[in-house]
Amino acid sequence: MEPVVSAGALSPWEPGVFALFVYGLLICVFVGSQLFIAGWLGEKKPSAEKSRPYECGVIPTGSARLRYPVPFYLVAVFFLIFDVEGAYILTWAVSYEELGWIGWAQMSFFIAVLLLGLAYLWVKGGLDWMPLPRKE
Amino acid sequence: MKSLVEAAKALAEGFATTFNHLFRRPVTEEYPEVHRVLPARTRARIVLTLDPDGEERCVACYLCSAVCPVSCISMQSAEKEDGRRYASWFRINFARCIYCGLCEEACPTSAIQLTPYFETCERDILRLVYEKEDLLVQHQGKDKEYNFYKVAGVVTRLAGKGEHAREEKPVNVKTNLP
Amino acid sequence: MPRLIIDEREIEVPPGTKVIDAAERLGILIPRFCYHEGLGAVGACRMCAVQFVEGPVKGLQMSCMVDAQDGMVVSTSHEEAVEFRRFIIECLMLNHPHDCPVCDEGGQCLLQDETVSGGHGLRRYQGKKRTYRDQYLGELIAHEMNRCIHCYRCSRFYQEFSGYRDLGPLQIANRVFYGRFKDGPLESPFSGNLVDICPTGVYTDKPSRYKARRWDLQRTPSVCIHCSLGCNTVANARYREVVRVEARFSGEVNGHFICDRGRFGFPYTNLPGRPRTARTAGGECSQGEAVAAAAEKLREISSTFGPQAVACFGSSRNSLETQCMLKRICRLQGWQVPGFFVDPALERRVRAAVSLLDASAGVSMREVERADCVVAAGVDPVNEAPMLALAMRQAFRRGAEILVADPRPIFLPFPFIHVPVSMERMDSFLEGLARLAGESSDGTGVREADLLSQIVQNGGLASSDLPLPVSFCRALFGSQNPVVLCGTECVRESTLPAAAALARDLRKGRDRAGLLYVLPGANAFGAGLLNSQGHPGFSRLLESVESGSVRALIVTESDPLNDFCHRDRLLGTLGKLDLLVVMDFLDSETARMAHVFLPTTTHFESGSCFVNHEGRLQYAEAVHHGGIPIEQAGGGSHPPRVYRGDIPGEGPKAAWVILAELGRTLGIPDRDLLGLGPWSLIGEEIPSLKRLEGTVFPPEGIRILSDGDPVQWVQGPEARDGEDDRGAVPPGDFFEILLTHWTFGTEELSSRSGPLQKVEKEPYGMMHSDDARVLGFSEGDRIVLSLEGGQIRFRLSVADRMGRGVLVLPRHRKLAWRNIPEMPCFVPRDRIRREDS
Amino acid sequence: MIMWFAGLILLIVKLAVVLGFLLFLAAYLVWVERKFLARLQIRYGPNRAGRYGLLQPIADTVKMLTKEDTIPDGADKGLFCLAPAVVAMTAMLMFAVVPFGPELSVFGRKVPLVITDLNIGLLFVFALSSLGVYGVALGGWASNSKYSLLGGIRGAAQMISYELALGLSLVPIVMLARSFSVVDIVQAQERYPFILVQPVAFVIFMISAMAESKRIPFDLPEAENELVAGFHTEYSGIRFGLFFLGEYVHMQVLGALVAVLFLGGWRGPFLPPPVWLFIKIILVVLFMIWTRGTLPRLRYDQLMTLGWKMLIPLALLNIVVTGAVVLF
Repeated sequence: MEPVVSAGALSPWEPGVFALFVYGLLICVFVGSQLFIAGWLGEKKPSAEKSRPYECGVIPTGSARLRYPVPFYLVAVFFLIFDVEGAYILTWAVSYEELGWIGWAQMSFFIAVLLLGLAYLWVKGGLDWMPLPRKE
Repeated sequence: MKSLVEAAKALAEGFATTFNHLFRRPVTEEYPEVHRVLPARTRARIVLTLDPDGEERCVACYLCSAVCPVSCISMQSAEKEDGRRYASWFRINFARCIYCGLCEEACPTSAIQLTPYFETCERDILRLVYEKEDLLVQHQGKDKEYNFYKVAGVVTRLAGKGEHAREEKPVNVKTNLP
Repeated sequence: MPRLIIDEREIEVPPGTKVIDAAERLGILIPRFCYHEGLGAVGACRMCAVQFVEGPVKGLQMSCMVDAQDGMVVSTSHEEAVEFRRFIIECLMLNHPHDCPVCDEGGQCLLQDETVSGGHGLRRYQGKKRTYRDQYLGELIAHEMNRCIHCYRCSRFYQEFSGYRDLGPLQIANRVFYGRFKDGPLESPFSGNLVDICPTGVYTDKPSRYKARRWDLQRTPSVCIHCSLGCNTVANARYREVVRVEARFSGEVNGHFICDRGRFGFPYTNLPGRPRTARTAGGECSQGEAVAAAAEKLREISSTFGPQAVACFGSSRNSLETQCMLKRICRLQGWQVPGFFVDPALERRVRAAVSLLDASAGVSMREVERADCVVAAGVDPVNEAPMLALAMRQAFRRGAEILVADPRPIFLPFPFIHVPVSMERMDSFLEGLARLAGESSDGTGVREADLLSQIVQNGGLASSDLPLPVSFCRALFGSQNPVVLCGTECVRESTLPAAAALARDLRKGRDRAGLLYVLPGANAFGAGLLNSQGHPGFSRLLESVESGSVRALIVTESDPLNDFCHRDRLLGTLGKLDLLVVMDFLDSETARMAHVFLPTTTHFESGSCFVNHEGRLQYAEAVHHGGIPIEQAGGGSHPPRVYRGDIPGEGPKAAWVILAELGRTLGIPDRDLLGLGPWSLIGEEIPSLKRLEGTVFPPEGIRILSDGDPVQWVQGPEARDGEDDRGAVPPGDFFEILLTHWTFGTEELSSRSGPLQKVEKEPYGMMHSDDARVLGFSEGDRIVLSLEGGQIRFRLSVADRMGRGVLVLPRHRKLAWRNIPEMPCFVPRDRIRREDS
Repeated sequence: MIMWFAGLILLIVKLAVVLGFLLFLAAYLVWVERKFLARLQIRYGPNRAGRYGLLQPIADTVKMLTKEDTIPDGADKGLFCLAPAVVAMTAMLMFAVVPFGPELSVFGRKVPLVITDLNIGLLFVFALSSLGVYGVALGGWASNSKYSLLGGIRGAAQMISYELALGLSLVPIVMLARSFSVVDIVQAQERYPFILVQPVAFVIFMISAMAESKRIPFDLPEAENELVAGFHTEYSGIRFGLFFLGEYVHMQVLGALVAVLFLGGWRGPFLPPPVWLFIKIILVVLFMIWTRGTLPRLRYDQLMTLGWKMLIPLALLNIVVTGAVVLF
């Protein structure tokens, strides 16, 4: 594997970070110009009705910054855990050949533990999106 | 496992169905070029019709405006010289009308009728407010025969007291004869 | 107390209650056509049939004809009864025309409701329908006899209830016809009630013909302001226009009915000429600019000439809020105390009336109906307060003896004793009656003949004028519940205490003896309450204007030029003012003279309080929000096709709101004015009404005369200064001119009503036939009355049953009565002559 | 130095062509989608703007540019304006690592037909894909509208959930190619496309990709019949357009990734390599549209169950099995 920033990093001939930088710049220019043109061409007739948040004709009451339902929070936490674990798997994936069967066994154990964790969440109801009717 | 196979089968069936649709002829009728002939009872633009004698049928009884769920009909009734009740002005706001046909159903004189003509679009919303002169048409619409004043029993130029259909001569209140 | 069961629910009702009423108390509305609570039962329509299952009466019976009795078990939804009623409605509909779409009753038609609710949807009868020819019944009522279902309500109301005979049933059997013998306007001033009581569309309201359906109307409880009785009405508006006024039931005031003046008098609020924009000398402007201009000028005048150089003037048609605000502003600004009457004597009479009424004496119209003996002094009920005549008729129908002492020719729709006592002698006549009552209550032997001769002497009557039958005296002495009615319009000031004294004397040894003053104007009572002291009287005010000590006059909803006798003098005086501010909803002459004019709303447009003759505070709710009627805004054709955010002609505001704005512009803190709100405002100005603050206003109003200790509401009139109310009768050959009201054509607001202008009579003067003979006049002669103010021309009518030496003239708008210099007015005979053609 | 500038100009031209093509394709993808979907539903689809409605994307662009751009009361202005840009830019940036052909020789120098050949190409894609979530979540939150908020939260939760499955499904590919570089992965498919050896990974990736791009049947963040338009309810004009553009570029990039990772990328007989890539992208995208025309929207709990209880365990097992098979 080469280092991310190679010696020819600033060369426009290399498909490296410099090209990515220029590409990003181009995208910024494009989006910026779109916004500018729209701001210049767009109609401007503001009114109280228009700027009222849409609620199907009902005049909104209270703040729209509501508290999130708990399941979303749980999803966020699970994602955090599994994403971090995913990072370990990915690092193993590029070097599995060097690590061989031992590495595979270790990773399988790791994945098994991960699956066990998932099963635990599952059994505990962490993945149930709504309170299910409890089976008698 | 079995359910998995079934699910896959169901999915495949679904995809196949939509895929088959690709080769069917579209059912769309391309509206401005193709004008479909609408049934006579299609509920669209409202008209005020005339009775067989060629007089306005509307007696401005306010029933259509009462029954209108969106309150798009308004009028003022008045009396003509000959005793006919008529609408001195009659207004339908087609910007509000939902073409439900309740006015037609409520009309006791068959005056207000819905026609299949629906192309009433305007750029200026005020032009969708139709007055009586815009609404009146020179025919009887769907009901060719009915003539309210022939049966109503009120005195008009058509008929006096006791001269309408199925009416006796007026009672002579000052006679002793039976 | 009979207990009975109706539809499985038990109820106890007072004896004599009809079953139909008992059911209504339970909330069960039995179908009916002929039965009417105000008219009683006749059992003509057969619609209220119910099944009597158990008890003293059995079988199918008319619930309006059966008294509730113990042990009755009634079923209103019994199969047999329902079937019977279905047949009845079908029979009633046999001949009914097919004209609901063009019938004005449609939408408020009892027949329609019962037909639909009874399930009669299809006519099975294939024969010919009976028809009638309709009659012309005048400009108020339209007649369409084909629709009739022969319930007799109209003839019962017209003949039995109100006592007029020109409309009634003709013919027999299936051909019964209700109408007049000949075409012609109805004579009764209560004919409008036919519209309300007719269960179908035989009688419909002609002025509002085809204007609107019931469901389109904005309806709100209102109060009639065309006389002091304060009858309850329902105001109906549509398209920013009041289109109809109907009677509203009030158990205490008017019962079920109102008079035609109240019913058809409203069009003043819709007149095309009604002023809608403020004006200053510079022309039309906004309300705010006009207020600012007035305030600036007022500030200037009061800083130059002192605050006493500003005077205010209201009227008895002001709402109570306006009167209170006017008084408040005057006090806070140090202006002159406001007056409400152009006639100082009338002002004192009203003040006296208000002070003499207390809870133990004052009676409502309902109590007049229950009286068993009525003495009316100086009052002409049909002309001054029509519904009072109807109340007296109900008393008569229950057997009351009625005596009217008045020099004017009096007509009442029932037999009564008319004693044409002159106004001058009225008090002594009443005192005589009081003495009689007092002496008879002693129990000592009373020689009636002596007493009668005493009355004759005291009343200053010729013996031929006194057919005062002994039976009336007996009735008065023997009555349990006598009522004394007294006018304020024409009587002398001393008559009011005399009437009160009579009532007081009659009260001895009885439960109750009522006293009722007919006041001049819808809110004359309020004016009397507020006008306790300090106001100099209108003629003094005019003098100070003439002398220059009063420079500015603020007139709120009042037209002195309409009410004041001496027109030329008033015109000249108003012309001398530096500033004349007029607030009004009428296009009055005074308004046209104003330097600053501010349009106001009528009581139909902003809710207002009015206090009626018995001190009943009633609230008339606003029925619509004002603005030029759509019909006028559209110029007759369809309404304008433009969007606009405002209402055209919405400039006018309630007079008290404008006054408050004026006060605020003059620097009075807001919390002392509008910040108070109407109720606190009234409470602040009339301390006795403070207790009303925050109370829920009951529909029948609040009687502000409290029971218990008679409250001295206002200070009585100050000692007579002998200036205005001239005591001495000129000797011999003088005629006293009595300016009276007529039912139609004299009252300020209703005389602007188009329909009523069509039915009002041409003005004529009245004189005793003996007087006419002496002068060589006869009925129908054109007479000229030459006075200092100018000439008055009128047609003469002679009568036998009236006082001698009086000339009765109506305050009719077509009569030049304002040429009379001042009231009371005595005219030498030689000033009255026949006009030679 | 001259070479450097020449290279720079060449680079800019190349990038502009690629970006232009990307945007053009995104715009016409809208047309393709509407047309294709219409035929699936026995309709014509757009046929008014130009022949066969071919000018429709241009008309849409003009409309979006000239429409009034409203910002609702109480919105967080900065974030509200930023959100659509984030969505559009991350989607476009993702394309940077997709190779669209073998190296080309210009002025004697080799010009690679890829914008940037990062050795962590796949991780770059994951990172940007995660960044894109911000656009949705912030847009929903900043609008001060309840519908938007719900859409935003749903979008965030859905995208992070499927991010996992997406990432894990590619581990076998990485194992096979032994590199994160997308260029290397294409190179590794010289003999056979990975779809043949990794069908399970392909299925997982396909499903996750559709969920990532919030397309039916996974369009819960904008579910119009319950949330009006979800996180972009309050957006109008070009800001809405950027969201839209982002979505279609995202679709295209995901199509390209499928092509590159499983279908051999630009490889193919007869036709030039970029055309092959183009054909493959279009095929994948057409399949996504076909899915849209066929399947109804999932319920939210079904969505989560599919992601967490099926795809993730399956992807994990696939890794273990692949590892064993490859080692063996």
